[in-house]
Amino acid sequence: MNYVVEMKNITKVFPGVVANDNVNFSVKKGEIHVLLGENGAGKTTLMNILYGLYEPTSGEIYIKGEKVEIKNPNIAIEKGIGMVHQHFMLVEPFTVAENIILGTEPSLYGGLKLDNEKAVEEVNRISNEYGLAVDPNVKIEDISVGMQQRVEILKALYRGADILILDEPTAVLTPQEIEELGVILRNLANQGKSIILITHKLKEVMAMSDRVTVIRRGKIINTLNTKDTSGEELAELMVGRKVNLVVQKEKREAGKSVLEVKDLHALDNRGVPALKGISFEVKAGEIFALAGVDGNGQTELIEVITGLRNAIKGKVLLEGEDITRLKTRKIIEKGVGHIPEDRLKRGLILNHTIAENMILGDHHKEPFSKNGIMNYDIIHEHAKKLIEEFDVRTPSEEVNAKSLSGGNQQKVIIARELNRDPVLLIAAQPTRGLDVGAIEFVHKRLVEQRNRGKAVLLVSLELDEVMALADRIGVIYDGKLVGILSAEEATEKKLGIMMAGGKA
Amino acid sequence: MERDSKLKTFVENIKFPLLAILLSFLIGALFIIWTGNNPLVAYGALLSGSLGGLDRFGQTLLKTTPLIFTGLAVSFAFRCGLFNIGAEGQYVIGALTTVAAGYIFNSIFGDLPRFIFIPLVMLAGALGGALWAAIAGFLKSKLGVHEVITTIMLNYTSIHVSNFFVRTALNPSTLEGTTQKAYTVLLPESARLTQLKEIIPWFGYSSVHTGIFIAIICAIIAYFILFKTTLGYEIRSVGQNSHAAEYGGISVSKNLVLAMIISGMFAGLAGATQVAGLNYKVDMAPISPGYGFTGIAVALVGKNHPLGVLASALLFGILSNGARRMQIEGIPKEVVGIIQGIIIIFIAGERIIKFVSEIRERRNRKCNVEGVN
Amino acid sequence: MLSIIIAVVASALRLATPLIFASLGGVFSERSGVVNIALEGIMINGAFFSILTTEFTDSPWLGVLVAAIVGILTSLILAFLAVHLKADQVVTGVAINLLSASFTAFLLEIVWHRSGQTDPVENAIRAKPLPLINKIPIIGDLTSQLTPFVYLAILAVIVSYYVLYKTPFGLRVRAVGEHPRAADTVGINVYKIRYICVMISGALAGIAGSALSLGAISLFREGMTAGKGFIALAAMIFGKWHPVGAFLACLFFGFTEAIQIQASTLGLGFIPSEFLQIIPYVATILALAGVVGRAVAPAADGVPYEKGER
Amino acid sequence: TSKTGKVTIGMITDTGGLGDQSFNDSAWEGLGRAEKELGIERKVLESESADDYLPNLTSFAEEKMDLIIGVGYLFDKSMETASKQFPDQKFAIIDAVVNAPNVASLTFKEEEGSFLVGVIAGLATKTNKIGFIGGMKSPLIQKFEYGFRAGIKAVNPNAEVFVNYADSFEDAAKGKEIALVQHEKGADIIYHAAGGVGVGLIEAAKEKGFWAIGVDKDQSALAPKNVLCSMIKRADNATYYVAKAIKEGKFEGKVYTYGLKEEGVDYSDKAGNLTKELKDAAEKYKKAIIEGKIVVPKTKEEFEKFEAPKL
Ligand SMILES: Nc1ncnc2c1ncn2[C@@H]1O[C@H](COP(=O)(O)OP(=O)(O)OP(=O)(O)O)[C@@H](O)[C@H]1O
Ligand SMILES: Nc1ncnc2c1ncn2[C@@H]1O[C@H](COP(=O)(O)OP(=O)(O)OP(=O)(O)O)[C@@H](O)[C@H]1O
Ligand SMILES: [Mg+2]
Ligand SMILES: [Mg+2]
Repeated sequence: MNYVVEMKNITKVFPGVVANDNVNFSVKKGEIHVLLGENGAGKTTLMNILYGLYEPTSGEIYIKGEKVEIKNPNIAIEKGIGMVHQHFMLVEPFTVAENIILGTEPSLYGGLKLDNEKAVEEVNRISNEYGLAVDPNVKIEDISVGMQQRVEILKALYRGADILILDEPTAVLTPQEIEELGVILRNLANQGKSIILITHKLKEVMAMSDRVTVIRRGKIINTLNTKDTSGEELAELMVGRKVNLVVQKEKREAGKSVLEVKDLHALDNRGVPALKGISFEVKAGEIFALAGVDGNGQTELIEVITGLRNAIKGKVLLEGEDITRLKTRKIIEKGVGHIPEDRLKRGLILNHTIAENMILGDHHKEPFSKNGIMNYDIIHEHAKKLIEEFDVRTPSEEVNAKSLSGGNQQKVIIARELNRDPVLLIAAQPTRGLDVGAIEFVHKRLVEQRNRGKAVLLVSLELDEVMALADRIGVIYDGKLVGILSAEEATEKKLGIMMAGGKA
Repeated sequence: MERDSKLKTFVENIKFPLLAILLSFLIGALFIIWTGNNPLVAYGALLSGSLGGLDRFGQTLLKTTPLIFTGLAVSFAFRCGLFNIGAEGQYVIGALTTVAAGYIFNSIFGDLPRFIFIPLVMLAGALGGALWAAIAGFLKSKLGVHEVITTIMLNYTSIHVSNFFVRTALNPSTLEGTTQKAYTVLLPESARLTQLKEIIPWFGYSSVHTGIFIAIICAIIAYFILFKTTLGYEIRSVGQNSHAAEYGGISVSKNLVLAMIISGMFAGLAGATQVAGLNYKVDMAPISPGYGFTGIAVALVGKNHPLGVLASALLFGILSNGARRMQIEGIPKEVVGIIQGIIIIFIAGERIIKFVSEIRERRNRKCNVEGVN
Repeated sequence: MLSIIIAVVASALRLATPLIFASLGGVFSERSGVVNIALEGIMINGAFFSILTTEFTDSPWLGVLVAAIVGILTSLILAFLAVHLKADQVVTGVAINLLSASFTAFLLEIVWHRSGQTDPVENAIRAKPLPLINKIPIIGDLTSQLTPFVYLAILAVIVSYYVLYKTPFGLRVRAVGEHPRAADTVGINVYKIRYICVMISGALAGIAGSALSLGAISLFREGMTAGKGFIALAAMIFGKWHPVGAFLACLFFGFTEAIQIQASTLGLGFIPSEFLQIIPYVATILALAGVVGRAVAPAADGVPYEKGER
Repeated sequence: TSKTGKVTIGMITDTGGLGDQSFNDSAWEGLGRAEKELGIERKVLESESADDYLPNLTSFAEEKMDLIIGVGYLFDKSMETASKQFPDQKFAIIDAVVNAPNVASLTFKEEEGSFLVGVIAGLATKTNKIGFIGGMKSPLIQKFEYGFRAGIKAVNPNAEVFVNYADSFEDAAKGKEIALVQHEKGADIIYHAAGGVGVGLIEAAKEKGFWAIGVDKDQSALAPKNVLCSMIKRADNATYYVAKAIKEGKFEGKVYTYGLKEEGVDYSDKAGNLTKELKDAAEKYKKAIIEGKIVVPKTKEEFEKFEAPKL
């Protein structure tokens, strides 16, 4: 057989966890092969082993038929393996070109001088060759996530990768970008590159891949040809039970207005206007979704509503009361729950225990504390209850949040925010990086919240999610609201046009 | 069951520090031999000089007292993500305000009863340190000025500020009309801390004073604040991830300033107890006594845990008081400095020990594999 | 008046010189992600061994070389513990400072059989008028008051800038300090880069020590660094972890100190001397608070790199 | 008395420590002489900080030393406490007065020695500009300053005197900077009373080729060609004599003042840099002071009132 990658009997043990258990996994030349599995199944671990970041506890790897020991990424790169990581590996203050050439820099005078011109040239060359347009001279911190991902792919191609691993590449992309990525990947595959794609999104699996390998709790369940299977079957293999992929949601009359945003203006971190007069309202008993391409003011909007950023003009009203100038703590107390888009930066304190994370924001209130004294017995009981209720996979509530997988970290946050029973729940990318089982769970919770007469503001880049959950959909573009559609009138096409700034 | 595992982690926790101390003494022995001395004699002197009898132990506690305070100061700030190199300066200012308060209260109210006067001057010292630290905390939280620089700069500044007041406003020549002195007026008798030997005669000639109790109480308070109160929760949250803390409705700027103030209070109390328990005055000095810097080491060896600080301060107290006896035996006092350095290195690099055992393990494993093949 | 101004400028440059070397050392180390509190200790070692070498070989430049080598050796302790074993970098630095102060005092005892200070070496590195240039009016006067260390320091700034910002090596260093995992994934050996940078840092701090002893008072005294390593660290932060920034910050410190020494000459004698003493420190704080503003450290500064951690 | 049965004397340095090339060393040398000549045993404790003074005193007292000497005025309060705590223990303090029956206070008239080197400087200067570098501004160091300035005033009232305080007794580099700038301003002779800071002065003198005047001990060994002379303070004599008194059982807890008359201070010229005229002038003034014809000022106020008699 013409396998470019064969991983045989790979086992990887972390203290307390068997992340990969006797895994066999192979990839053919020129195929797009999806590695599918729920959170914490061991996908990233397996790929990190292939890329030389982890040493396997046992097992063998063959690349193009040759047995190799991949001790470090250098060897992986040498063997033609490139990897785009789940969390991007880009140096933020560096330019695109600098990031791409890093480690294999073109130079003059025998390495004594960086050849910047050559670097830019090279980047332009490969970017043309593969149809991945980037501006080599801008800094990473100034470009969108989608663009950053292109840089990551270019990084691998620049190093001559013919086996490309992408770890959840679509989690942060807009529908258009996902579509573009699909085209790019197919082109690359047609040029003979082999692609390993990690994802939880069944729709993408079906659309993009040639074959699928399903992994569950560290073990390989099966490898299938995409055309011989279905989303439902994959979902079931992945979580080990039947999954309901359609959100159940009956119609409901919205109540009075809970959140009102009026002509809001705000600046971003660099002092550039990010919100340019945005107005909308979210009513009790409805899910109002804010769709839009990343970087159009969503982050700033949420920060202003939750008191993390100051507005320069305009008002935010919660149940009729002006909360524009209130501090975050007051806003939380008034009943605003917030699932932040960046869980590592905002949502969790990684070196605190899960129990301590479960009370962040409520730590100063009874029963968790009284007169400034914490009650750790209650805090631990509380955490145990939520872990049980939200199915957080962890040995105990006393481990640090750091040691949880991405999906389970998200569950901790959701548990905390929902448990507070907020009148307004702001959910920003609440299912980013989650597996179908977990997504089903989160979606159910959001709908439940709405059904209980609470207001939900959903901010998502995933049109599927938006359309499945929302009662009304607003589209944000360049700091302004392009328009608001009801769930009935919204179609993927209409929304896509609005997200690009066009009127529907 | 739970108790059992707690005991286990406790043993785990102190195993490496103990090994580190042992190893450092072994290496220190080489240096002692190098100077032509007998390490057994030297270490005998070190131990008997610091632990041989209650009076010597009293002198050890005397050395330990300020180190507990500065160790607490450094570790408390650390918990909020602040590196307080400035315990040194806060100590100096705390000592100064203690003397000043002693004079001022005495001249306003006359002879105050001890149970009022002592808390008053302690408070003054704590406030002095707090104020000095607050400058750094405030600049950090409002203007983003790196606290390492401000505290270094404030250390130097504090010495000159102190010298200025010693030379002028607080000098006996100004206040009592004597000739110019190189130190301040003395702290009134009733503001002075009781010597332990007055309560327990066995402490003999030692000068240890009730400041040691204040220090221990402060360690317990620090522990309580950090791990049992919402304030501590907030401070630790800001220290670990200020973005998440902010998201959880915790004011980053408020907690940065608060942590710095509390840290400064501990350092200020070091100065206050040193003045009220031992010196009764502040000298004009070109440099400060270095408790702030040793406090960094104390905090780090104590793993930034208030109770760990108690233990590590005692260790440093034993070493530096024992050094006295070693000096009398004619062994260069530098050896003790070397041992202290090596202890910290080993504790910092507790993985050195793990590393060595790992290498051994790996070698064993290799042998086994080869054996099988 | 002119001669006073020249004297102050010369004084400022001389006072800044050891700081410049040390803070460049700090820049290298911290740009790669290793906090180097040990500058102070490395400096004292450099100061001691440069004098020791000069005493026995009568060659001061050999002394400077040995100071650099000893600096590297000392920094290897930091590298081994902090980079290799991922020990806390600050703790390790504090330990090295303590150890170095005691170790040099100990050796002083062993070699010279005394404590306190050595005798001055005959052949130190002193200010010399430069041929030809000393004929130029103002510049000649100025240069005749500068030691070769001053020129060496300025050269070191230029070279450091070039290395960090114009070479592939520099790009890697900065990448490792910002995002070590990203560097690792493109095959850069994070540990190797950090080792090299810490060693460069050690060499520079060692030279800084020799500039303090050989370049100023031509003998070794216990405690002669007197916190200069920490001031250098402050200068590095002040200069935003940039070689040129650090250089300017050191000059600033040099000037404030020189002016304070000259206060009476400059008609400031009526101010209590303690107030003049605090000028450099207060000025630094004010400058940071008002003018320079927030300094942002390399993102991974002080964080040990674990290969297999998420 | 030690195990060996010898008379044992413990000396405690101030924070300057041994090797200060100054009065700690000098006091220690005096005991060294006593060790050789009188067969006593000497022990030393170096104080890391002022907080060590009392514990060091009590540690020696616990050892039952025959005499404990504290070097430096900063010992005064701790000495007071210790002398009360150990009424049977004999103590001596240098540079300060402690009124207790078991404490001998050994003080010096630094202003008198400084006056003589002031006379020498005032006569030797070619530029008519002279420098003084003090350590920390304290009453003790001001005795040096005003004694020195009085000496200059006596022989050369028009000479300009630059005075700088280093605010340190340690920072030699700063001493060098101060000296270089004083020299740049024209000073060709600079005197110091600044401990380790003075090391920098002497280095500057060597580099630039001007005269430095040493202090406490004869410092000409540091730069024989550039140390004009030194004002010496015979702490060694003081400790030697008090050791002798102990040995002979004649110890008295009173104040001893060592001036020119008592050979407690003097000027010294081991390198032989002083010309005959300079020496003669110095001797002339020395005699006048010993005879009480001149009372040397030790403070600013006294200095301002001071009028040198024509000799
Ligand atoms: N460095 C590590 N140390 C300890 N445990 C780890 C480490 N990395 C991963 N694990 C554990 O190994 C298991 C597999 O994790 P991995 O990241 O491979 O999952 P994943 O399939 O990529 O999940 P996700 O979809 O959430 O990214 C998890 O239980 C995780 O907690
Ligand atoms: N990650 C951080 N590390 C260090 N300091 C920080 C961090 N984040 C914030 N700060 C400090 O806290 C200051 C204030 O932060 P923040 O914006 O949260 O408070 P604020 O809203 O301005 O305070 P207040 O509401 O009390 O006026 C910042 O200027 C900064 O100095
Ligand atoms: Mg993953
Ligand atoms: Mg705010």
